[in-house]
Amino acid sequence: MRISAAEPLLDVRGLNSGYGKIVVLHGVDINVHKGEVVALLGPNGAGKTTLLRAISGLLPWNAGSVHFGGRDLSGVGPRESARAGLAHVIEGHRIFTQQSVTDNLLLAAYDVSQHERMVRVEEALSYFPEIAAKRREPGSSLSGGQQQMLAVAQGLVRRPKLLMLDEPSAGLSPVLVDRVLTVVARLRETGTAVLLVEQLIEKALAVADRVYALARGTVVLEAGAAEVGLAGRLENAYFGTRVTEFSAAM
Amino acid sequence: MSGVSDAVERVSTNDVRERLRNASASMVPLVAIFVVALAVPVFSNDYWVLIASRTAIYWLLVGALNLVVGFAGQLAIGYVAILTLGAYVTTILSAGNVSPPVPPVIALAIAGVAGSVFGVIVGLPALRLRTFYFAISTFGFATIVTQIALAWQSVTGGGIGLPGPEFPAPFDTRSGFYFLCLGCAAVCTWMTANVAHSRFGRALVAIRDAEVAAEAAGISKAKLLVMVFVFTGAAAAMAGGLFASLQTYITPDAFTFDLSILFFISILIGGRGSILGPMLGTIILTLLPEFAAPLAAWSTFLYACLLLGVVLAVPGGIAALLDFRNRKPLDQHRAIVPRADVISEVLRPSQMKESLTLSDIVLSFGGVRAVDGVDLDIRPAQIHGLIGPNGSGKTTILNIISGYYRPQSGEVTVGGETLPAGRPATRAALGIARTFQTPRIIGEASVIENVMIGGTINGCGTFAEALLMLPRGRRDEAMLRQMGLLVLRSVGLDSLADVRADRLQHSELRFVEIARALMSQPAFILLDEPAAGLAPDEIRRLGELIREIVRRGVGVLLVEHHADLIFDICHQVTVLNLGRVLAAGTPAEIRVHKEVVSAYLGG
Amino acid sequence: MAVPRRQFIASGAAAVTAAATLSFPRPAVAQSEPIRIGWLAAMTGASSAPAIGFDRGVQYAASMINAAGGVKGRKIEVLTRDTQGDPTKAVNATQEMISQLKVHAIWGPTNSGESLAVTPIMARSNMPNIHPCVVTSLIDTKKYPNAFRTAPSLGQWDAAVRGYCLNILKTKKIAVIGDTTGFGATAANFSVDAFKKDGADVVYAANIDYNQPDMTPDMVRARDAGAQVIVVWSTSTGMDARLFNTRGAMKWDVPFVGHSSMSSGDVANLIDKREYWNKVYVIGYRSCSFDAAGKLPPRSQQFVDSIKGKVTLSDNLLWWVAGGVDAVNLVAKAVEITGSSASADIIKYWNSLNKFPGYFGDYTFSPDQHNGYPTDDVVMSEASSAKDGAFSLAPGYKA
Amino acid sequence: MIGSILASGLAVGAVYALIGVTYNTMFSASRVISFTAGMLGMLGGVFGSLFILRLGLPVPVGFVLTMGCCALVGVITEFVAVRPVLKSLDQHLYVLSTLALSLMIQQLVATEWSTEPQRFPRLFDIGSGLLDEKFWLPIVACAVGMGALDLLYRHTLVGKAFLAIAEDNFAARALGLPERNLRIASYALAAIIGAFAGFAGGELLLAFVANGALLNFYGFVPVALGGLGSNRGAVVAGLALGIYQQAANFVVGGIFASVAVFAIFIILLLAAPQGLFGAPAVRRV
Repeated sequence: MRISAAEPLLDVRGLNSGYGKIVVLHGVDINVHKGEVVALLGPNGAGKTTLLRAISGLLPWNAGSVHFGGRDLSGVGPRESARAGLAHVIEGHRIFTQQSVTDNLLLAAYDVSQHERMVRVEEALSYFPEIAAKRREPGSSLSGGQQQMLAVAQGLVRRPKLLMLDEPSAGLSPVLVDRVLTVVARLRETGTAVLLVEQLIEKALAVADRVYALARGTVVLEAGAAEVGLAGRLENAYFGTRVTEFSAAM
Repeated sequence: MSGVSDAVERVSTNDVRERLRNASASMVPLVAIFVVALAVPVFSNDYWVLIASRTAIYWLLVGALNLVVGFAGQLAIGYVAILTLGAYVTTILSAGNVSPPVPPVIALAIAGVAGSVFGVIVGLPALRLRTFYFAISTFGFATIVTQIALAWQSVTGGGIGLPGPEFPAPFDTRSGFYFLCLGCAAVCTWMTANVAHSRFGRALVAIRDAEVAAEAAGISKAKLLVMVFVFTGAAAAMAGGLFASLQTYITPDAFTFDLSILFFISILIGGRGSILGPMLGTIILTLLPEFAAPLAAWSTFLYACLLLGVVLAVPGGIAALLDFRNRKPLDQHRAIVPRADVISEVLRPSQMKESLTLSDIVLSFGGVRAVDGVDLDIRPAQIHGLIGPNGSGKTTILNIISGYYRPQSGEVTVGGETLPAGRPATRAALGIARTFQTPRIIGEASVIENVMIGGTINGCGTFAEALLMLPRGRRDEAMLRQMGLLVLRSVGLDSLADVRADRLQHSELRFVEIARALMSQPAFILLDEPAAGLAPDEIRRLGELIREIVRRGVGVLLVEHHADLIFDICHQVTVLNLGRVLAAGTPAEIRVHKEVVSAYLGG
Repeated sequence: MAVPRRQFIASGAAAVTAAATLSFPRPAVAQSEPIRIGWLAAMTGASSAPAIGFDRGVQYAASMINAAGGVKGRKIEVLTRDTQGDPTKAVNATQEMISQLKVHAIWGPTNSGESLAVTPIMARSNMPNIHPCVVTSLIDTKKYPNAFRTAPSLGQWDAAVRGYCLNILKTKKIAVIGDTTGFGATAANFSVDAFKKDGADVVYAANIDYNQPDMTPDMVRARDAGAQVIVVWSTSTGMDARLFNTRGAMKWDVPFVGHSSMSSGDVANLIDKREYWNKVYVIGYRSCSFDAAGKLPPRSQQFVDSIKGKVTLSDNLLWWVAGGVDAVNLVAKAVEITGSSASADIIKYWNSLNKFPGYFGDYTFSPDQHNGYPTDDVVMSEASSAKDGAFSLAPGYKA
Repeated sequence: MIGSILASGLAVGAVYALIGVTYNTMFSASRVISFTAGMLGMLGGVFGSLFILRLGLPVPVGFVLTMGCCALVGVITEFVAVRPVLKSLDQHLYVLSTLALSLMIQQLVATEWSTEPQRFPRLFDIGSGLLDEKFWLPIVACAVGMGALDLLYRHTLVGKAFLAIAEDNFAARALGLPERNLRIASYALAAIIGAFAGFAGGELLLAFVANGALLNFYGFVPVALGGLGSNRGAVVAGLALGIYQQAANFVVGGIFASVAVFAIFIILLLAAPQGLFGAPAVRRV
């Protein structure tokens, strides 16, 4: 376990959450430090998306705690967490197809003061020239990849302390995936922390400082992105064999 | 179905007694109410007899309408239309405005027939329209009928209306007539209760709360609703005939929309899917204005307050307040212990020798090719695992097999015989059962009832037989309940048989769904992520259960994320990616398949 | 599941005790018990205006009699039930009055829809009943020997309207308009037939939904058909006003003749110009009409003076108040003369009445004639001339 | 003749259309179809008459007060009849809760105001005959209302937020939009649209309690035929309905007119359950 002296930006402890009767997360512990990129890996149905939703307050949680920037987020809705600087880009690039690119970004800047809004929008667009060119066009006219970029841009508009990206690569061509992930790298430089849920392990590891592997609703592995033999350990973690050993090994 | 008949033979006498006890237990309060009602003329006066008659007449209609609104969940707010029709038909026939005068009793019967026809007409839009739209369309019929009554002066007397029919002795006195109404109400209640406690009643509730699961169980919404509309229409029209006689005179303005609302509201404050609740609702709403006579001016307002109060405070209605059995806490530390040995009792050795085959299936939504030329071969007595990343088309394939989606090309066959595409209700009869990713359960029904839904197609009694509780209907019930209990025992939930399903834990619901699938004695079972949300030991037991099912010759298609389970129990595994088959083979082969590992892990 | 049973018995028991406490000793035995008059009034809901007017008369008369020591020491007790114009409620209330409140006579209901439903019920227990409802079939001395009408029948109304159109306005081409309610449809049809019988030429007949925002199409048709007078059968003030406004907008000076709702105060609020209300003649009554000199008949004048300050007339019609008073007096008188409040005696007394001097009119009943109101007293009056609930006679009548 | 049918037809049609838009606005914010829509139209007329005629306030003041009061009613609707049942939309409890509330409103008006139609003030006193303001006012109001809505939705962030919530409630929340406040706001907005319709149609329909139930139905027809959630559809269908209804009044007479309307409604709906501009049904599995 890597212990850091600095108080983590995001600190999740013993989190239990789920949908109605379905408990998906069983006592999840993760943390993200300032300016750090953390990849959250794991097979489908492991609870990655659920975890992000619980953190941003889209889902209520029944046990455990979430602290962000020292603030207790229990019972805090998505709006407050967003205001606190925690931006959540949900899966499936669900942008508002009937509204223009600019409007989509303005909506993300809803709480930002009037005169500041356009500044933020331009700033976010500066990361994605290809959609900046289409700023007047409706979201429906964008390709899947561009819609994903727009979704990420929506997250950036708030100048978040932590950006949570849920499978930004889903349904994107490798080229576009790289486009999105380079942005993640740039964000790290600006000191923005990123919590990245990814299917494409190599690509995730390429940008991440640390990885957590989630399986069956619990963290089965935490490691530095650079550690050797990580792939093999992940595989085992995924397929559920000898998990106990690994968790013991940590 | 030999297995089924075995089950029937195995119905031991105490099972039957048990079943009767359950059925009659729910009848006790109803009977009690009618006993008290019988006494009304004895220790009170004509006024209260009149009010009681009115209540009985309203209940005659509401009781039947309860099947449409309370059970099938169709928002029929305009049923005063059929009341009006019945009133006018009875009156006109017995007055002889169009024909030689007919004796009122016979006129009443004819009205019943007319009502059942009209009931179907008013009801049919429910098959096509969304709930609120349907509500408004019934309201439309209500207006049309009164307007016609108003305009057709030569027959209906127009605005002045007609003197209502007078029933012959012994029904010509206040109490005589009251007993007539009470009799009709009692019969109607008995019939409704019979339907409610039959496979048809459960099917109605299934249509309301779990339509998709209902289709998978082979329930045809259209057929079922038409039968119910016929019954309800008849009852409502006869209520109209009695109403006309009670009023002694009918004019179009006697059939106010408030009346319609009263019927509708009685049911909903009574509680959906209950008979006692709506009955109390009707009684309360009919008596209330009489006790609150001085408040007449505000009656509607109070009435609305009551309604709002009920909706906000007790959405379950009166029935929920009276449902004590489901108040007592369940054992918190209960565990699901499937009894593999019982499976052999539940499932007869499957005769199915051919396999369920998908050949070159293609289905795209919009531009996206969800399934892109997939071949699949599910053999009897084998477990076929289907894995792959999200959006790789696993569930889509399940939905194609069970007939919810119509593939653009390719076909699904069993032993060379093509299954009709896009018709889910046919699958149960073809021996294909399934479970769902998120359990499709009727929360307000008991666990056993939920399970019995799965056996709906095994019943052989008709709706009429159920209505009149004829032997075949009774036997169906015995058989289904017996099977249900057996199946529940096999999945290890028999201790929860009579508990409201929505009180169960998620993991238990998964097993309830499997039990429901087993009810139809299927040759193939499609399981959609049965292990999702289950604890490790539960997953292990699930594995054993599936293995045992397969031993009886059933073919299983298992869509699962829990790779460990897949590799543990499957005979064959197919890996999908982006709608295509990435690899197929034995678990061992797949386990080491390089592409799979990378695709599955990404990379 | 025992609780529901208990609950029901509880409410059942409540019913029974209610019955017990409310039931009274039989009328015949106690001579000092109050005279109970059941009063079926549509006090709320649509078209509640008449009932409210009647009620003032009823309460006034009862208080007067009781203040004077009652009838042979028996107080008058008025038991009112608000039927809201709903026949169903009326049926319940009537049965309650008969079997539970044990009233001696019933006054009302005040509209035909309810009356049609309750009359047979009252007949069944031979309950003495007076009502002001117009529908002809309500009075049938064979079927309902207990029911008496103290107001004109539809036939009498229609006769007055027809007579005025044909004999005084001397019009030959008639347009008849009714609304789509039960009353409107019935009255209009009745009127059309009667006009035809009298050889008049009904050039236009229609039923209009009183919510119809614009009456122009019908009015234009009537005009194009050459109508010289428009007969209106509707209780909807909204529809009346719209008709007047349309006529005004069309600059057409055809007279309106018909139902008294056209003279209601509500119409005054709804018409665009005051003068649009001219040339509107509504059914009225001699007893409640000012002659050319602006004087009421002596008896009426004396009545108006007597109630001054006690009953407001400005916002309702004199004939309602007078009718209410007469109803109570008819019952009181019956008990006073026969010394009994038994149904048979009351009915017997009423059947013997000849020109009983009421404030609304002189009532005459006989065993085979229960339409008590004198036809000649039904007259037409100027709709816009309301003053303290009375109207000036329409032009053409000799006082 | 045809002229007057068109005039009154378009006029009432415009009112129906705006009530339809009221239904839509409430629906897109909450997926709830509320029986209070028609009541708001009725209240627009009643409050207008109350403030301007009975209390003698100047027209602009009366107008603003009317809108204000109705907006309040809208907010109350959201709190009392909508929010509590949002959790269980599939049970259709909203049908009951909103029905109950609308019955209360109706009863209150009947007892506290009047059961008889009351006069509505003449606002501008422009035009007569077929060009009378009572005919063109609702039509203009409909145009203005739709224009204003368009401005709101296209050119203000709040309006865009409304659209966002209507399109994808979850995404909107994830984005940090104040979903709950926006829902309250759109109920107030819906109420104002309804009140505006009632106010503009006041001279035509009068301040009459019975208009509530009437508009509830005739306002829903355009929604059903035009397609739930589509304001364009509501306007087209509303105007069509108005003309059809007035023509029916004229051709088959008052008694059968309503029969004609209901019949065509049921038939068209069966033919096209999603309405003219409606979205197709969503996949169930």
